[in-house]
Order: sequence, then structure tokens, then C-alpha cells
Amino acid sequence: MTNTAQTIDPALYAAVTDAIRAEAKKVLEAGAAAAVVGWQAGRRQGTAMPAIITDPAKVAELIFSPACVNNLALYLSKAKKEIRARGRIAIVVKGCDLKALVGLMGENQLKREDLHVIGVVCAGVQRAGAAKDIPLSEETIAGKCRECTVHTPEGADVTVGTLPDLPHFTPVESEELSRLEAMTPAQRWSFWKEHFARCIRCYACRQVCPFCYCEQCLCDRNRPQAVETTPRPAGNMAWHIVRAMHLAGRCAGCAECERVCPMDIPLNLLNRKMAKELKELYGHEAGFEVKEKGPLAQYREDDDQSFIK
Amino acid sequence: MTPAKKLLSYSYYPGCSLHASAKEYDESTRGLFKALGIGLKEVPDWLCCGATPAHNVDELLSLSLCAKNLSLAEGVEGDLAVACAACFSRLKVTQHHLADNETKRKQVEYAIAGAVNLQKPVKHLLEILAKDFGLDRLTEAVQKPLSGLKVACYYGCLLTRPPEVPELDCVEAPTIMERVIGAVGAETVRWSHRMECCGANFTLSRPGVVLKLSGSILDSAKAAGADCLMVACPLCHGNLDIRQKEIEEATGERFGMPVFYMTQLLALAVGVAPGKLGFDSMIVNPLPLLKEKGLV
Amino acid sequence: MSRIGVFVCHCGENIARTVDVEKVAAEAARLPGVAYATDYKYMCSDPGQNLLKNAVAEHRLDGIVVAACSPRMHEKTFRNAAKSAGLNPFLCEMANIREHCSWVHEDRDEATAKASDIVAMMVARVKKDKRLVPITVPVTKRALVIGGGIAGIQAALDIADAGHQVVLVEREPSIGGHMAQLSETFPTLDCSQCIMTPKMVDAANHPNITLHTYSEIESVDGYIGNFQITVRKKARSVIEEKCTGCGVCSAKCPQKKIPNAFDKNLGTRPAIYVPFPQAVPNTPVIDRANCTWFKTGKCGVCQKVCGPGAIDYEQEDRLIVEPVGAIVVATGFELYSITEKPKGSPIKGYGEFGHGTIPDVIDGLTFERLASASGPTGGKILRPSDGREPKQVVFVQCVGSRAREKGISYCSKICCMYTAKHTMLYKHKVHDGQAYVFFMDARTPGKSYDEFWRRAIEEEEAVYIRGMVSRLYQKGDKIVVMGSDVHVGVQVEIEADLVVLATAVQPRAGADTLAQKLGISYDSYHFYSEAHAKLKPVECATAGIYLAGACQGPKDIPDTVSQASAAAAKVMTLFAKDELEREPIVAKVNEKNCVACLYCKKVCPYGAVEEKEIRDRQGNLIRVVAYVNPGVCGGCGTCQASCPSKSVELDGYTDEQIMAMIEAL
Amino acid sequence: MHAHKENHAFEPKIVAFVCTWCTYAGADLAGTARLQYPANTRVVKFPCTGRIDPVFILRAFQKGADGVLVSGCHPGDCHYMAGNFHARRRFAAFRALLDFIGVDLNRLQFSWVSAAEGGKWVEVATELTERVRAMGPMREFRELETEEQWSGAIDTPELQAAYEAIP
Repeated sequence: MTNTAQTIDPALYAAVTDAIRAEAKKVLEAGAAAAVVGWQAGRRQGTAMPAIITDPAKVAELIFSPACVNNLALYLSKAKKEIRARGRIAIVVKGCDLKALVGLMGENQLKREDLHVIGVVCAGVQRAGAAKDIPLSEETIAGKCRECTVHTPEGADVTVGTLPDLPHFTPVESEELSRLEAMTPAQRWSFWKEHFARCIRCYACRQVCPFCYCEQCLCDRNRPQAVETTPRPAGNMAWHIVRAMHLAGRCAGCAECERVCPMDIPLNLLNRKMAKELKELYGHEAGFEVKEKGPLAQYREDDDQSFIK
Repeated sequence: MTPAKKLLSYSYYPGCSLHASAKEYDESTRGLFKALGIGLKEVPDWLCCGATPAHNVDELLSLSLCAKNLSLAEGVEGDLAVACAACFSRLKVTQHHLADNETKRKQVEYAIAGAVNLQKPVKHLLEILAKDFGLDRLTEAVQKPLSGLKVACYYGCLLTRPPEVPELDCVEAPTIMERVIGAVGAETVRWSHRMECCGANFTLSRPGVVLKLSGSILDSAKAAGADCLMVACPLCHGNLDIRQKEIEEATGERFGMPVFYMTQLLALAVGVAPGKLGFDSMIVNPLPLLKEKGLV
Repeated sequence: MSRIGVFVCHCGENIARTVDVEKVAAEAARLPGVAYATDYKYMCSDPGQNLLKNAVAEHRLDGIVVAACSPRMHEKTFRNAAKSAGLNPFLCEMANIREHCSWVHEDRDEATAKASDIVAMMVARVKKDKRLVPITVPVTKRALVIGGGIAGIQAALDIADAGHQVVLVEREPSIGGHMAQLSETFPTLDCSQCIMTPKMVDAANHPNITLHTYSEIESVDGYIGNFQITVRKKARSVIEEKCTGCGVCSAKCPQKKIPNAFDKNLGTRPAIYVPFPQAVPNTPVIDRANCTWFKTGKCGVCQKVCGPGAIDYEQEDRLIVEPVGAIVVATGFELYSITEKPKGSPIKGYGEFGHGTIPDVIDGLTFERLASASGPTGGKILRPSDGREPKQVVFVQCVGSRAREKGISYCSKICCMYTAKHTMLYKHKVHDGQAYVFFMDARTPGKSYDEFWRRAIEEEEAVYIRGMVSRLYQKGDKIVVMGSDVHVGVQVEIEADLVVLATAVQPRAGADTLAQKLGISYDSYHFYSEAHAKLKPVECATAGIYLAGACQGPKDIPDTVSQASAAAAKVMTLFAKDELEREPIVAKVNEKNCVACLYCKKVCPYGAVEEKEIRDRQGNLIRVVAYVNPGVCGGCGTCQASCPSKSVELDGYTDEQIMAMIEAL
Repeated sequence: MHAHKENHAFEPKIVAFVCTWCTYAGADLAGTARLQYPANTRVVKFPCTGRIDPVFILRAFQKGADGVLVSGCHPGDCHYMAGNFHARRRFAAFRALLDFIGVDLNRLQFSWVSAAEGGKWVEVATELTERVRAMGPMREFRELETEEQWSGAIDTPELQAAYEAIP
């Protein structure tokens, strides 16, 4: 962590930006896609935001930078539903975003043939609140990117960019997971109780999650009310448990929930834990191939039942 | 048309017999591989595999011997080529057994003071020739087709058994030997005793048993019209070749059936000089037969 | 505000001994929404039920809780009482304060407190109960029987005799199945064809049976009472309506040397043929793969000689749609082939028996053809290789069966008996011959079965050797059988003239594909699974589909016929009413909220969930939602527990009902 | 004859979610056989364990259950063929989640009790009751119910001062 090679060369992002623009122009001009969902520069220096480009003349607005944190799969699952009606859509995805797309295909929400997937090789994106416009480093890189296994998306229609040599980053998320796993239940309870007590039930986590596409969330129902809706500790605890359970076996780990949480609740820890459990129990990993049935929609007669008397 | 042929290279575990009674198996193996352009590098400092007796006496010893050999083989590149059917069986059984049994694996690892190499692919020469090298290429390499030579391929007990372990071919009705020797032009006969036991190391303690068992093998091969037998195991070779005269005396039937190692016949076909194939160390002289067929 | 009535039963002393029933009733009366509460000695008695009925009228009750025994005991009773009082029966619930309380607790205070809790939970539940009406599904009183062997024929005849239409579909050109191939049947040794062919003719001539031979099931749609079956009628190249069955075409066909599969390839047949003389229908079929006309475009002899002009070389496969209300699957079995390992099967071959290379090693069915008077040898036992009469025959049982290491662990059930029969038939035909049988166990549980087997040994002098055979090989014109005799503990070698292997009974090839079309489940061997091994042995879990015969597991003829009649009885029960009535405990989709992730479809054990398209008036697709077919839904509720947004709900067990109970704790 | 009955300082509430075909019938059988067990269990009947939503377990704890039992048919015995297989996976995942949140899994018992296993029902119900009784009340969820948003976690001096300044 001492030498200068501990940063990621920004050249990758510039090269990818050019390639995205070229590909977007190509598909829009050829009519192979009605719109391209990607990122464009944000209003503030060094930020980025989602963009939907339909005019080939405007492809130069598209960018890729460490600020391109958003998981654009969201724009195909529930937000901006109107663009899906336009026909085949091109979408720019990082490896982690692609896993969400794959999951959505398995859940009948997207069809592969309706998409033109532009995969981008990604070395990492910024963590929330990091200083902009400086190369990614141990200080500024997002937690999920430190132990990313999908820098290069697999199965996209085109994949652009070449992965540079990456510095070694401390895997803070798995370290934190191990730390929690080593605690006693009582310690874990107080850890989560404290975190969940702060939750203001803004539902940003739900809003940003590509998999929370239900028309009506169970937690908004009042006949019966399964989860108390006011931001009180009891309802908060229930909400986060239900959320983690509903994402189990589906969440592909984009960690957008955690990024958007205004109260800095480490939500991705729950997702990571469930993913880990389902991998250990049933060898399931979300997002690598389109599976007709997730791990909780199928069974084997010889599944583990050591916990059942 | 044909893709660039990849150069095959193997580490090689000859085993004790091939350095002693089955020298001609070793010589012809090396000759054959050289002629085919397949690399073969002997594992340094290898030890006995325990063969047929060790596992009946001390299981841990027999597993440790092979585990040690596997760890020695780690130092030599390439899959491990094995000629002797008994060595092949022991090495495979060791890998299979230790992969399933953690307790034993730990004991063995303690005994050999190192990790067991469960990953190294152990391959019999037949597998190398039929699968890695390919029968088409083998046919291409033929200089002197063995046409007219009627061969009875004898598998013995160990090449395909026990069922889960070697996975060389169909357990009870393999054809891999026939396919390999067929590829160099020989004619193979359909006969009944391809898989029967020759008596193995009863040859020393209960020779009577061996005379009966090996006798019925020779008898059956002869009845099927074979000119010669082809084997892949030094122990079988010993019983069928060295004891053949005694068998003839005991049964009063004359066989005069040369017993070749598979590599001897294959090497002959691909043009290795007959003088380098150890035909002179065989008890039943094969030269009259080979001359008759115009092969030497 | 609800007006719930609570009725606490004393059950004589059974409840009242440990539960203070008056107190429970008094506490129930204080629960919000309870308009009336009382206790009574025997609620299930006539006066008890009348008390309930009167209270409903008098207090205008809109829900009832009977605190008494287990609902498994009297729920029906009280729901009927509620119904006769004009209340929807599903608004009546039982609080189990006997089995779950008074009988298992001795402390009066504790038991009373618990009983009150249970009543409170059920009161909370009943407030959330909905009026439910039984589901009715119209029933098409027409049955499909798949497979024209003895099972299919029996089922078809039974259903047809009951006055219902039956469509019988058979893959082969003739019905009859395996039973038509057998020589004699155990344990009576009556001639198989003599008892089988009349049934075949009955089936063909029955006014209620439509026969589709040389046909297969193309697709299956619909559900119980309302299936749509598409049958592929393969091109026979012979117009059935015109053909008189005179047989001139077969006699004149120049292609005569085609191995006859019906005779296990021992005999030959022409290219235009009926599989066997007693075939039903007696209409030939052209085997296009072997017909000179189809191969070269020349010949046409059959067309020339056919008087009625029934030969049609241009005929094509036809698809026929048949609406039916119930399906009987009777696809039967085939024998495990030792010649090669079946593709894609976990079952391994028998290399040690020569992989089918020894001509005089045959299977049991081949022996049947040899022994059959109408077989290729006219009933003489002759070796396939040289036509000589075998003097030593070795029978080997359990070839493939009960052989875990070969991939099958089940017992094929019929081999012990038919091998005993074979030894007898052999002895009757070859008086100086000797039969040997290698066996593991003799399994003869059936009426007169063991006596039959004993007779084979004691009177017909078959030598039974307990032990298995390790290897067979040809030696000259003999087959050396190497085996063991475990009773004596020695190795045995027999030089046989003929070896007969009792190979395992397996489901028909393609059984899995058919099951997928039907939506029924099967085991790892592809035998079809019954809904319950003991109590629903002929029903499939998929409603409206029934099993008969060996497709469900190895079976002999008596068992097969019994099961076929049982399946027919089930079909008749279904057809007894014009509409099928079911308990309305089924799942329903809230289409407004459903986003069609189809989690429900993925977990549904009944295949009851379908995709439903919602379209606007112009027919444009708006969206897709899940739809639960109430005729198919089994009512387990796995869909609801799985649905993230709870857009599917199981009537009778809604989230509201359950949550109300939990909250009443 | 009455068995000696102890008086306990704490009697836990146990909620049992059971399927109607196996465990409910098993509990009925325990009654028919007059087997005795602690009176702490309250049974909620489901058609199948496949119908049991993890939310119900959560709700039970929130509403004051000290222990929860989920019980259904043995694998292969499910009246609906596969409901219990689905439930098995669902609850394997759910209990891992609860464990990670910090719920003591000793309060949550899963079992297979067939219609013939009245004895097993008694054993399971007794064991869970005794275990939970020894553990004491399930305070965690109950505390949450009584707590308010600002009760403690954000505890800066400024906030504290502001809070106290409220008349």
C-alpha cells in the first residue's frame, strides 16, 4: 500500500468511453436498438448519471468513468418502463450489472433477444462520498469492487476494454462478514439493532434494487400488515429481514442498496451472507447463467436437513 | 486440414518388472514412443508400487508406496504414463481411495511426509495411444502393417477393474487393445478368456493353480485361431510365456504361442528395428512366427 | 363488527374433566366480535347441532367456532350444520381443545388457559374467513387409454362397458402388447393367446371404443375433465376403411426376409405385414424403411394385387384431436437389453455375458416366442444359432434386476415365476433335456405361485442353483456358464446349449417423454409415480390421470389386470357426475399485482400455474400474469409462501387468516 | 394418577406451525393416546409446510412467542408431493439469515413429525418448551416493539441536550 502502483490507470475508462460511443452509434444507426441505456456526465464535476440515448448524433454524451456507479439493469426492470416499449434496447453494463440482467432473465422479466448488451470491462468504481477526479485507490474504490470477480462481463453482445493490472485491495466486505460471523448471536443482534434503528424507511434500497420489481411490495400491504410501516425499530428489523430473505438466491451483489442508503446501513453484508449460505448449501451462485429456477424454487431430495429433528 | 499436432510428453513410471523380468516391455515402450515422437521422461528415484502382494498385507503401506510415487512424479511434467497393468491399477486405486477417505489420506500424508498428489492423471499406455495420440495417427505412423497376424488380446484382471477405478474402457467387455493393435493392421480374434485370471503371483506358491488357469487361457486363444497373445502386464506375461512349456507338459497339448507385450508389436509396426525389441528374451521364440508373416 | 358464535363442547367428560368449559365460554364471550358463547355436553349430537343452528338464526351469527375435538374428526359435521343453518360452511371453524388440550394436559388451570387461547385464535381466524363455494369443473365423459396391452385393453373395456366412450391409442400396428407374445401363463399354464385374443377382438368391436393403432400421443393440453389430446396417426400406407385383411399383399410382397420384431427377430416377415396372425386390427402396414417401393420407387406389387385398392403410398401422418376427461396410462414395459448399454441410462451393460455376441444367449421373451405354438419354430425349442434342440438349458435370473452395481436396484417381480414356467415348458417339450436355474431368491408371493415353483423343482426336475453367474462364453457349440453355488460354496461350470437370461423389466423407451407431455412424474428408472404408494396406487398426482400395468412398476398379468380395472373404476367415479366438485381450497392470483416472475409456477407440484396474457380490447398484449387452474391446483400453498408480493393467495389459508391467529396469541 | 407438577417462574409461549396431514394429525394422535406434554404450545394449522412463509415466524416472535416450532411431513411423505422439500430449502436459508441477524436458533425448531408419531410430537414439543423455558423470555423482538426511533442509537451530546430541552 505504499507504492504509486496502488492506483488504477484511468486510461481504461477513456478507452471504454470511446468504444461505448462507437458501439452505441453503430447500433442506433443500424436500427439494431431503439435506445441505448448508459451513463453520461453528471452536472457536478466528476460525477455521472444514467442516460438514455436515442439519437445517434448524441452518442458523444455517453461516458464511462469510476463515477459510473449506477446499476442500469434497474432501468429495464421497473424504472423507465416506457423505454422498453420502444423495442430492442442496448444497455451498457459492468460485470456486476450484467449479473442482475441475467437474474432478471431467469425471472421472466427480460428476454435476451430484446437486449443488445454492451459489456464494459471495469476495474472498479468509486465508493460513496469519495473524492472525484482522482484515480481509484484503496481510499476511493467501492467496497464491492475490492473483491470483484466479474471485471470482464461474460456473455454480452460486445465487450469493450482491456483489464489493466490491478493493485491488491483489502477485501473489506468479506473481512467484515467474517468479523460478524465470529461474533456471538447477542453481539450480532446489537450490531444490527443499532444499524436498523437508524433506518428511516425511505426505501431507497428498494427503489434502487433491480430485483425489487413487485407491483406492490409485501411490506406496503396492510391487509394483513406483515411488516409495520412506520420507521420504528420493530418494523425496521422486520423490513430488513424480509428484504434479505426475498433477495436470497437472486441478489447478484451490485450493492446499490448500500450505496444509496442515506443512513449508511451495511445492507450488502446481508446480501453477501445469504449468497454465501446458498452457495454452501446448494452450490448456487446468482447471475452467472440464466437459470429457470433459483435455489429456493427447486429442491433435491437429498438436500441438507441436519437442522430438522 | 489437420490441426497442428501437439507434441505429447509424459512422465513415466516403469515399475520394477520393467527394469527386470520385463525389460523388453520397457525397451519396446521407449522405442515405440520415440518412433511416434511422444516424449517420455522417467520419474527419478521411483519405488515399487507394492504390486499384488502389498495391499493384502498392509493397506497403509501399499497406499503410501503409491502416494510416494505420485508425489515424486509431481516433479516431472506431463501425465503419468504407466505400462504395467499392476502398477497402473495400484496408482489409480490409491488416488481413488484417498480422494474418498480423508482419514486414510491424512495417515498416508503423515507416512510420506507430504501431500498426496490426487490430481496427476495416471494413464495406461493404451489410453495414451488410443485417446491422447489417436488411432488415426497411429495408423498413419505404420511402416510395416501387421497384416495377417492373428492376435489374441489378453487383458487380464487388472486393466479395467475394479469397475469404478481405471475407467479405461468397458469393464467386462473392453475393446481398447483390439482397437489399438487393429490400428496397425493386425487381425484380432474373438475369444472367451480375455478377462480371466492367469493366476498371477500364485506362480510361486501354487504353480498348479497357475498351470490350470493360464492353460485355459492359452487353450482358448488357440481354439480361436490366434497366432499369438498380446499382453500389457508383466505378471501375465510371465505366466503365459515362461510357464507355457510346463503347461504343455501338464496338459499334453502343444501351443507354441508367442506372448508379446503390446508395445513390441506396435513398435515393430511403426518401424522400430526388431533387434531393439527384446524378442530374444522371450521363452516361446516368436521369430519363426514373425518370419512366417514376413514381419522380420 | 362480526357476530361470532362460540360453542364449547364438554365431550362428555373428555374435555370438561380438565378444561373449565364454562370459563372458556365466558372468556370467549368477552372477545371482540363474539355475539354469543355457550357450552354444551355433546356438540356433535343432534341436540348440540340444533343448538348451533338455532343460535345462528337467533343471534344472526356470521361465523362459528366450535371448540371441541380435532377438525379432522368433526369439521365436516359442524360445517354441514352451519350450512343447513344458512351459513357458508367455510365460516365455521373448530378449535381443537380435546386432542390438543384436554387429553394432553392434566393441570386444570393450564388446560383452561390454553383452551381459551385456542378459542381466541380461532375467533380471530373466523373473522377473516371468506365465503367459499366448491369449485365445479365440467367433465367430458370420454376417456383416453394410452397403450393397447392387456392393461390398456382391460381398462378400455371396463370403461366402455360402463357406457362411456374410450379412445384407445397403441403405438404398434396391432394391440395386444407383450401378452400376445407369451406362450403360456403362470401359474395355470393356460395359453396366453387363447385368453388374450378374444379380449383384443372385444376391444376392437366395442361400440364405445375408438381404436387408433400405429399411433402416438403428440401432445396433451388441458386438465382433469377437460383434456385435449392430439394423436399422431402414423401413415400406414394402407387405407383401413378399404382393407379387407385378405393378406394377398403380404403373400405377394417380394421382400420376405425382414426380421420380425414380434418374434424377437427369430422369424421373418414381408415389408407389408401384420405383426402376427391374430393381430387386431388385421390391417397390414408398410414398413417404409424396408419396402422396395419406398426405397427405390419401383415394385408396387402390393398395390397391383390389392383388390379393394387399399394401398396408398402417398398416405401421410394424420393428427387427430380427441377431447377427453380422463386418461389411463398403460404403456407397459420392455426388457433390459444386454446387447448394449442403453443411451442416457444409468444402467450398465453386461460385458461379462458377451454383450449380445453369443447367439444362443437369449432373453425370456425370446424363449416365449420359441415356446409359442404360433412362434417362429412352431413351438419347438430350437437354438437360434443352428436350429438344434438344446439338451442343457441354463436360466439365469436377476439379470439387471436387484443389481445395484449395474444400475438397477429393484426386483423385476415376474422373473422368478416365468423362469419356473420356462423350465416346465422346456421339460414338456424336450423330455430328455435338463434345465438349470441360477437364482438369488425365489420370490413367489401370489395365489398358487409357490406351489407352481415347487412343482418346477419337484415334478419337472429343474435344478435350482442359488448363486449368480459371473461369465458366459462360447466354447465350440456350447456356452460355458461360470457361476457359483453359494449353498455348497463351490464354483460351478455348466456347458449349456442355450442360456436364457431373465432380464430386468424396464419402462418403455420414451416413457419420460410421454410423462413430460402428460405432466406426470416418474422415478429415476422412468417408471411412473403414483400419487400415494399405499392409498392412491393408481392415481397420478396430476388429477385426472391414472396408471395401469407395468408402466408404474414391474407387474404380472393378474396384478396388471386388477390395476387396470381399478384405474377404470377411478375413471368411472370421475364420470359419475356431470361436474367435478372440489373443495375450494385452491390458490388464486391477484392479477393486479402479479408481475409474472412465475416463482409460483416454478414451485407448483401440480403444474397448475400457467401464464395468462392480459390484452386490451384491440387484442394488444398488455402484460402477462400467472394463472392458477383451479381444476388442477392441489391446494398446498407453496406458491403463496414463495410469491414475493403475495399476489397469489390460497383460499382457506390466506395471510389474513394466519396473521390474525398469530396476532391473537 | 397425576405426575408431579413443578411450578416454573417463567412459562414460555411456543407457537407451532404445522401441516395438517402429518404433524397436526401426529399431535391428534398424541391426544388420542393421552400422552402428556407441557401446555405451552399453540398450534397454527397449515395445509402444508410449503405454505409457511418465513414472515409468519418473524411475526410470531414479534407478537411475543418465545419459541417457534415448524413441523411437517417427512421427506417423501408430503401430501402435496414436494411442499416440504421446498419448505426445507426456504427454512435452511431463513434460519441462516436469522442466525446472522443474531437470533438464537435454539428458539426455532424444525421437525418432521408424521401422523403416526404422536410420541415424537410430544418429544419435540416438550424439548423445545423446556429449552426455551431455560433460556428465559425472548426479549429481543419484544424490546424492539417497545422502542422508539430515537431511543438510544443516535446518542450525540447535542441531541441529548435537545431531547432533554423538550419541556
